[in-house]
Amino acid sequence: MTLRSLIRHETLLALLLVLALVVLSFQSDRFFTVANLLNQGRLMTETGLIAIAMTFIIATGGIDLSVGSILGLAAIMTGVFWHNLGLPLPVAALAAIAVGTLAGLGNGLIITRFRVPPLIATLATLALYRGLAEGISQARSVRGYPDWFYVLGQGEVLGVPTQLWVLLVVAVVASIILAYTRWGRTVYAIGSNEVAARFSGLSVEKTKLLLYTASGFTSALAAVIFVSRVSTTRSDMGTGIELDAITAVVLGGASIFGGRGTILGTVIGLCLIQALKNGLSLAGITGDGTIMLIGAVLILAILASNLFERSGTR
Amino acid sequence: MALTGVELPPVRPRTSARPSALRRLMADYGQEIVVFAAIVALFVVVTMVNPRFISANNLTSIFSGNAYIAVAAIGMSMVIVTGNIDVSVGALIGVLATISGTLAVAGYPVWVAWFVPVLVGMAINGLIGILVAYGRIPSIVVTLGALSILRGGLISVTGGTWISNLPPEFLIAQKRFFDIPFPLITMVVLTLLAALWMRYFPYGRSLYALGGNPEAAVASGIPAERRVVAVFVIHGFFAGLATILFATQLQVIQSTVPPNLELTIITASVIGGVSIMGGSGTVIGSTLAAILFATIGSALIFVNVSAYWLRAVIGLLILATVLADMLRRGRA
Amino acid sequence: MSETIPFVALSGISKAFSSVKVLKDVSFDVRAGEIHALLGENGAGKSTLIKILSGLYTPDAGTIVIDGKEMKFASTRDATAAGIATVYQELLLFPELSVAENVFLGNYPRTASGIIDWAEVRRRTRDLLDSLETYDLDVDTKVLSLSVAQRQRVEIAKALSKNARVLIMDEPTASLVDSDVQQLMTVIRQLRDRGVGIVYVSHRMSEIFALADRVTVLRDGAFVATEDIGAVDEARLVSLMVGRPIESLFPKAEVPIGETVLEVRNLNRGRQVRDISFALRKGEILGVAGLVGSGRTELALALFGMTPATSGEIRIDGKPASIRSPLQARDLGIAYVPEDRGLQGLVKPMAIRKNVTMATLEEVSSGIFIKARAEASRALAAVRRLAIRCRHIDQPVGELSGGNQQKVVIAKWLETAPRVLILDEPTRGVDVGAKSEIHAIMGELVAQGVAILMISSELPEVVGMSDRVLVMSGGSVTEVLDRADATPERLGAAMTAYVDTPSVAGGR
Amino acid sequence: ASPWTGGDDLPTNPLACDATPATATAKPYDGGEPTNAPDRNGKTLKVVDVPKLVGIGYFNATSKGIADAAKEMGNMDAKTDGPSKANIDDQITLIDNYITSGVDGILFAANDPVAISPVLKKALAAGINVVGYDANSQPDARQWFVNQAEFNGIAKAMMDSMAAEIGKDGSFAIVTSTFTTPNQARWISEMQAYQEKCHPDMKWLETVEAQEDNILSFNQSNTLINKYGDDLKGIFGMTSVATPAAAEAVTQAKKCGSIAVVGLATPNAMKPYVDAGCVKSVVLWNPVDLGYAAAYVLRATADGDLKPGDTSVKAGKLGELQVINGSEILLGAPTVFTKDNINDFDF
Ligand SMILES: Nc1ncnc2c1ncn2[C@@H]1O[C@H](COP(=O)(O)OP(=O)(O)OP(=O)(O)O)[C@@H](O)[C@H]1O
Ligand SMILES: Nc1ncnc2c1ncn2[C@@H]1O[C@H](COP(=O)(O)OP(=O)(O)OP(=O)(O)O)[C@@H](O)[C@H]1O
Ligand SMILES: [Mg+2]
Ligand SMILES: [Mg+2]
Repeated sequence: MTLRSLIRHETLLALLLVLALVVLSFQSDRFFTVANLLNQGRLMTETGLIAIAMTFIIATGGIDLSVGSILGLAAIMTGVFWHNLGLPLPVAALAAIAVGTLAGLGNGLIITRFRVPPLIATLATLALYRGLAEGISQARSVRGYPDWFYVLGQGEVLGVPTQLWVLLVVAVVASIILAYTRWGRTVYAIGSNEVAARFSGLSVEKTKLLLYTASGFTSALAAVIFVSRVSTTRSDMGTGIELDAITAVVLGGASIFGGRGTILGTVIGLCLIQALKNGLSLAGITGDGTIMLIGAVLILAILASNLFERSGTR
Repeated sequence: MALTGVELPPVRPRTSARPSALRRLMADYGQEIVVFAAIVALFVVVTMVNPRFISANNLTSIFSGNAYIAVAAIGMSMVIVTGNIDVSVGALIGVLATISGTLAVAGYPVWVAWFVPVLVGMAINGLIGILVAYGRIPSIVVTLGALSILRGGLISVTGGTWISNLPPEFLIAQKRFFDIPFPLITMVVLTLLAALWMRYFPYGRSLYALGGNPEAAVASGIPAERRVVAVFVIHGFFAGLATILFATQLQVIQSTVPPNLELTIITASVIGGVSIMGGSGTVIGSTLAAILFATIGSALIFVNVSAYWLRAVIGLLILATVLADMLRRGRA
Repeated sequence: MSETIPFVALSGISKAFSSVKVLKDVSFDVRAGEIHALLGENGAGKSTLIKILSGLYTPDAGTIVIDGKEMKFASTRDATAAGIATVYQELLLFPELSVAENVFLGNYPRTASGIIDWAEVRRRTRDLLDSLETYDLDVDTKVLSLSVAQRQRVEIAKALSKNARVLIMDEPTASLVDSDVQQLMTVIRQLRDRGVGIVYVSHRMSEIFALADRVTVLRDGAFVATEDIGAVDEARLVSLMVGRPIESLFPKAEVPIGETVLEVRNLNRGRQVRDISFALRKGEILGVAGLVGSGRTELALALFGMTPATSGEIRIDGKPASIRSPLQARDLGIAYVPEDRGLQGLVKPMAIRKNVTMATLEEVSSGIFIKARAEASRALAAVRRLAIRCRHIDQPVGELSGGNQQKVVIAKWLETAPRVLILDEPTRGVDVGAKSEIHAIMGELVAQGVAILMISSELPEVVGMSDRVLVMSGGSVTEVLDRADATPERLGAAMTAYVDTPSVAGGR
Repeated sequence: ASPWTGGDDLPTNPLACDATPATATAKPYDGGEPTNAPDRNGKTLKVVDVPKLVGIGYFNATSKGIADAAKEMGNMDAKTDGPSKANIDDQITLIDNYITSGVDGILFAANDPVAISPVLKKALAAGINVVGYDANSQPDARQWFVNQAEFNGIAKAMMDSMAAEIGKDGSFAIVTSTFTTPNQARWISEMQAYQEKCHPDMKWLETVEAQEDNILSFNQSNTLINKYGDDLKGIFGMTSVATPAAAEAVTQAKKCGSIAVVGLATPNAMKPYVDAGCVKSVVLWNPVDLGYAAAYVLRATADGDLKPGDTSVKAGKLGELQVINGSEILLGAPTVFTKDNINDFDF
């Protein structure tokens, strides 16, 4: 039943995406072009990376609100390591990713060791990590990176934006892990019944620790891409990105109560949101109109899929 | 009673005495006590550094400048107690403040300008509640959507203009009664009323039942759907009252609300001990937590914490409160 | 004793869930002052019928007549108003609320000003609990810290508080030990004598014959028969329920006992496991008896590594073993089928296939990837071996009947090929048919050399299935009896021994 | 210890303490050029205006100026679309979309000078005319930048006003939006440099952040008043949100006359306080004029009337505006509003 309804939601969402693409193409002839669509991929990479890790976390019934702050912290650290400590840029970027990963590990430890509910734990670290970014940076930006660094955020590989490759690889690997491996199974088991998972000898704590750490990692990876895309660091980078990522994940059919969710769904959700943002803008609708519409789509998509599910099983 | 008149089996002496009053207080209000202790500790420490901290003026600004957050957190706490959440309340307060100010400037009687937003807040949240209860959409999804709609709508409609030239009698948050600022009175009275209601009225208790075990609540004859709608409407009511405090504090009304206002309000609720899983927590806790945040914000300036590190220290203090609570519960 | 005009009469009741017919044209009635037992296999539709009677579900067809008037219940509130109170099968309590509040939630005593009279709530709860001989349960503790059995009493107190004319009890004794059952039966008889009509569901035959005035049997959602208790015997009832006769309820297989597999010495963990020593041998079923809170489950959890022991020694095959997590326990060949199958045993929304392989994922994987085929064939084999009745292995376990759910949990742990199998209340809430099947499975397992530690609150089961019985009280072992010596009297004495002075027991 | 360590590490350039104007060093054009821009001379231009954020009074005023200019010229279609939070990412995405949709010109006020530059360069590469106002990008990422007032000019006006009110040894504090907001950070740096040079005895107490949030600005101002008591003589408001909130805090604390408020703000928001005598001077350029000038500069650029190397540009009713710093166009000196003139303005 769950499997069937899951597929049903994603089919519905995919149809919605196709519909949106068709309608938006009629609104502007500049929308459905390869260049524009690839460019949209560039713009959604950071949110996409974070949303993929968030899918795992939400599927366990958890949540990570601190991703935006980790992004900010890792962005700052990239600059600090390179500029202030004089590390070579690749090393600096890796070190910054390590810091972000550690921040995620911190979340994981608070959640698993102290049994703090994820929402509360990450609300607290949302403030803490952003504060660290501000404190460490002392409100200074680091700019003037060498040109090769911009390949990551502004360049292309085989005609496709570099970071889109990164997103693609991460998405494929993540969907294989979630769908076909023991870890994926463990994630769903934890999300559906954590106690039973523990009684079945699954390593609940280790899995959660790993997931929050992975979420820190993807946030930090997104940070480096972000820095490369905008060529500077700011401590307020990524503010509010957690809500964008969560929106994509729940639009993609993951249940906020855990036990349900797929990477495919999240990716379709992500594309739908990005297509609406871009297509509506090209059609001459301003940003505030667009976010209203995205809000409505979110509610209606979930409502529709609820109705389908109910009519299907009753 | 069911068994009166029936011959009961012989009563054996009770083997366990009731735990001491203190233990029970700690069990029932542990988190509230932790937060309260944190506030007291902050006051003591900061006052030692700078005695002006405890001056009447500063107390007034700490309490009344942030009272609207505490008032909004009352409704949020009720929503969370039922196992739901609302991430759109910040945007809602912005919308309601704009409505309130527009009415006041348009020359309607001030009580109209105060209470129309309360009604609108109840109506909008009622709609959210209906989607949650009857549409069976998780509240975080509905309110994420509502957040976008309200935020976008506010800018679309107002174009971002500020409302100024507010009539002086509209600015009730600046008034004092018995020399106590109105926001402070409102915060205390509403918190106490809500706390009593949630403790002593069956309707209030039913919210805990619903959050603790929805199926059991239905089996106990509690109409779950209606209660969910109701709790969102009540939350809208408190959001409306919070708006009155928010909108009448200054002589202008900004059409953008403080960034992350909803997160601040949710944080106040959960740090105050409202379980995010639903079913437990009190509004006294959320009000204390709102006061704690306000105190921290002011205290750090008083003890000259570098402004750059301010947010990090706030984050650490929040984390410390959370961990203290977990240690108290022996979970660590 | 009772009038012949029924107080409540249901007729022609049908109910379907998503096009599966669960009740088909069922008729049932309750008279004032009678105890009417409702019998049937797992999934026969007893609970569903009860939920209709208590206003939780609305029937698709059929009528409910109370006191001669036809009624439609929109919610449980209407049913309560009509004088019907229910103790549900799944414990429906509020973990974060106090005992007293749980009892009176929904119909609080109020003061003149309309607010809840908490003093009265607590006083009345105390009286109700005392009437159930539950003197040691503080009315102010939160329900989340109570054991299953204690929660059961709170449920009963809750139903009693409603001053009902019809009291429905859906498997109220599933988690009670014998002495508690006796106590409860006394209360039920007293209520009957006051003219309350009682609907009683239980899978324990002895209780039915001790209590009931009439019995109604359901099978596959259909009405089979309503009989006076004097007109039937146990064999007849079983065959009415199952549709075929069952030879023996406790088919104890005689198996040669081998060498010691598990040896426990001076094990301690908190206040519930004190200085416990025993040995378990190959092919042996060691029953564990005790009152509620005697520490049986705690002992199992310590052996299984859920709550690792703080001191003492565990030896497997004579070698000392350290068990700090369920994973370690599994690798040492220990399996644990927990007492709360919904919470601890199963991931209900997941398919049977996935539940069965949950403890042995490595074995159906190559590297980190799960081999879907290997998994399916294993699950299928398990379903066949334990005769789990399901549509297909991809059916969510939540849709199965209680007995079949229990078999899935057992199947999951059999996949690990355990050498020591700990069964905690293996047949709680399981119907006679499935119960005898589970007992048969236990017989097969010991024949293969598995050692079984069986915790059970049902004394006949303990006596019938065990080679030896370990009796616990207050966290300590008070007696180890051989099968021949394990009379209910001796067990009862050992179970209550030292209970008032646990520190003495701890010193053994 | 230095009271202000924020900012961007750029050198400061305090003006002379008296009224001597800055010596303008001539600098060659350092702006960018659109690639293969079509001939837009006289044609109707489709223009998008992307402010830092929508929903605050200041950018409403600049948008109004742009709209006014477009109406006056008759051959410009201008539309404002900005992020709802002052967020670089949203701003970049918006501009990117408008590049794709094919506008002729982009007017922007950057949330971050560096972060916005790649997307602006992309716009130039697509042949779009790009002009900034209020908050600059890197010079080569746009053609012209309309500078409302030079940073050191603002700093001087603010510090001199404050010194006049609280005396040469008064103590003051600052309420700003965030330390990472580039314009505010530059102003504060210039203020510090100018204060050290020209008002060395004044005491700089501290700088607090208050986002673009008037309630927080009000609370922070209150905290400053309570913390320093009589030691605090003046508060600077660095944004049009913070200044009225600071004035309100002083008013409600009944400290009018003993605590001076000086700041950047729109006159409308400040009228009540200026009229009540609580605030003596408000510093600002006219943001409506700023938007108006930006629209004219864009038009002139598209028409080819403003080319690299030019030293001035005609901007409708504002007359000739001077080119400074290579590729910036100066709106003029900031206006100091007082009780005498504040009611002459409406924005
Ligand atoms: N809410 C529901 N949705 C779908 N199917 C249900 C639902 N509740 C019960 N069923 C199905 O209806 C049938 C009857 O269930 P019911 O709980 O009434 O059985 P029961 O006789 O009480 O069994 P047990 O002895 O195990 O308690 C079972 O097959 C069960 O799976
Ligand atoms: N008197 C009591 N008060 C509160 N909690 C208790 C009490 N007795 C037992 N418990 C709790 O109930 C749970 C089960 O207890 P335990 O394992 O000791 O019981 P058991 O002998 O297995 O009996 P049963 O399984 O029938 O409940 C444990 O979590 C224990 O802490
Ligand atoms: Mg049942
Ligand atoms: Mg037990």
